[in-house]
Amino acid sequence: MDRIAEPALFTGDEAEWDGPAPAAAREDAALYLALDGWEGPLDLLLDLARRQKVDLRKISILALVDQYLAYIERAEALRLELAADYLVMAAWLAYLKSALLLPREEQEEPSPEELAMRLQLRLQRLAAMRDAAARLMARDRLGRDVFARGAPEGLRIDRRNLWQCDWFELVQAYGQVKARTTPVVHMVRERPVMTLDTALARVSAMLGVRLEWIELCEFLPATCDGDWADPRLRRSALASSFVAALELARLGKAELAQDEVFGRLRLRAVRA
Amino acid sequence: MMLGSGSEPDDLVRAVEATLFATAEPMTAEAISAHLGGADVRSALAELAEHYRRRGIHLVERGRRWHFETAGDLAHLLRREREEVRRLSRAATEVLAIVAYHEPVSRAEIEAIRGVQTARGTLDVLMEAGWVRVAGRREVPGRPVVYATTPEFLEHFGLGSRRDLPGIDELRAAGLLDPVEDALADALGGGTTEVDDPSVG
Amino acid sequence: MMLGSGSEPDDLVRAVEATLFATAEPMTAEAISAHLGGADVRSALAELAEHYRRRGIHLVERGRRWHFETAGDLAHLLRREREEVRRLSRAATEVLAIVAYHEPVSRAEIEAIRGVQTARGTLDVLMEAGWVRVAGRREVPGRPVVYATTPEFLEHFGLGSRRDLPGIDELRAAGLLDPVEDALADALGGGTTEVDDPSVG
Repeated sequence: MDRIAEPALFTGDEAEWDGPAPAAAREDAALYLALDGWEGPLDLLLDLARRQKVDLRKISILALVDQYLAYIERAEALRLELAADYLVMAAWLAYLKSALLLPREEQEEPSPEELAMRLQLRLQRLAAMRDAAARLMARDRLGRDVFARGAPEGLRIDRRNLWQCDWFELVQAYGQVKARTTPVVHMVRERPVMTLDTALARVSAMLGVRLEWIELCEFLPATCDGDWADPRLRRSALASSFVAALELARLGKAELAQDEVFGRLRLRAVRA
Repeated sequence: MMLGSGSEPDDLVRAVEATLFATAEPMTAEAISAHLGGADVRSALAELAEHYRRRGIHLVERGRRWHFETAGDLAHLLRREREEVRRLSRAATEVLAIVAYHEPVSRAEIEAIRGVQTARGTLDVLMEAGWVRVAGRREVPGRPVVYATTPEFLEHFGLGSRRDLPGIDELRAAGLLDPVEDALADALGGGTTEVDDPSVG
Repeated sequence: MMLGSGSEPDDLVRAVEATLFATAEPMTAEAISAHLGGADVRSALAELAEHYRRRGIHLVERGRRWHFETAGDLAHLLRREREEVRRLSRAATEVLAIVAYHEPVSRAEIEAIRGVQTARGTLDVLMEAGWVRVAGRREVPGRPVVYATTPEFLEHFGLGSRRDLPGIDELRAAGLLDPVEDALADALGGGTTEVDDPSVG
């Protein structure tokens, strides 16, 4: 059972980061070759600061500035192409260094000490998050160090319908089925209509005697003309006359005109 | 106190327990042993099986392979049922009423009485509700299945027997055969409150 | 003998145990309770967690959700045949830590801490892994999106809650989770001032 007693071999997280390894970067050559390894000037500054091997709160900003500027100078001497933000940081640090060193008569705002402290605070925060990330990654991780159940049965919730219906609905439904399906006798009453034949004869006759445009409604019998006062009969006459007009137009005996949608429909005979 | 059920498990027992928990496939004792560097896992398996015997999960051996599974008396927890109250649709209510008034009745007869086709699902719903059952086949060509109501139907609707259902004359007296009322009730969406009938309340 | 570790589990404890063994997803106490018909499962969970504390599998609470997992000290036995968890880039691990320790946090705030722009893909990777989610917008000009961690993040890293993040109390006490401006104001004992700092932003 030596397997069990054996200490964990792979609990470390050394392979987790693919950034520059701090140990390798201590080599000067590696430092300069790993130029792409830093994520911006702050990252480089933090790396340099950690080489001072003191608490970040007690770090010498002046020493840090010198290291950074030295690094930039050597990189330039090696004709390495430096990203703009590294150069901007270098210029700013050179300014900070001179401000920290030169005696001052009047206090400028912000003071160089404040700028230095700000840089220090930022480095502390970045360092804190970097350490936190390392500690987080080194934890026992689900799916790597600890495992959930390999083959859970799973929980299933089946919905079951609880149907509701009451006595009244039941009885009413039956009544409605009965009412709906009781044989119903339909009586079709005779309604006064103008047949299409009548309308066709009437419209052709009237077109024969007039040359100008005539509105469709003028083809209808006058309201004073006996039964023609009945609105249902008049609707029938209008519908039949309209169909008659279309039929005459189709046969080439009449032409139709309408100025706008739902406008008055006019009719004129076509002379051969 | 059973042996091993309360004492601290040793490292090998813990390792076997974790291995069997994490595996996706049941494992033979040999496979577990191989996984754990050749240790003899027999007594560990016996101790674990005994430990879990009274718990919510059991360690069981099936065809020489070991795995954890839910205790048999708790298997119902894996598939829970949730009840959902649902109102019967209008069509289903009509079919139920026809079965109740005309049983035993075939599907074709139901359709003839309703005047519309009846979806297969409608009868399924009524059977799921436990109110309608298949009551055999009619001895006519095609031997159609006939349906009838169940005792649960009478119970649910508070009926002593099918004879307690109101007759056609009573329905007419209650205005329930009036087609206008029907149309109105339809238009009002069910209309259970629309009918002013003291005999029905 | 610890309380509950050797005694017979009662029916509720067994039911909770079986439910959590069977579920494919971690469950809150409320969800377990709902699954078991509304029983109060709190003491059962406590009893189970205690019972399993010394065993090869543990019952753990992560972000209010409970699940069983193998004991951490057995990792070396179980890890071998498992597929490796996706390896994160250094940028991604840093961004994840910043989100976890500062949530809710905007992209600009992440960038202010890291001193570099964060590639769009970095947050996407973390969201795809299910560890980071969009947690709304900050009600300041521009209404930037803010990010936070998920229950899956806590589960994956074995954290009961964000309070269990390594060293979070010390970091907070040291003011290292406060913005630089606040720390500067504290240090100088005065108000903040606008500073021409090229490394910001």
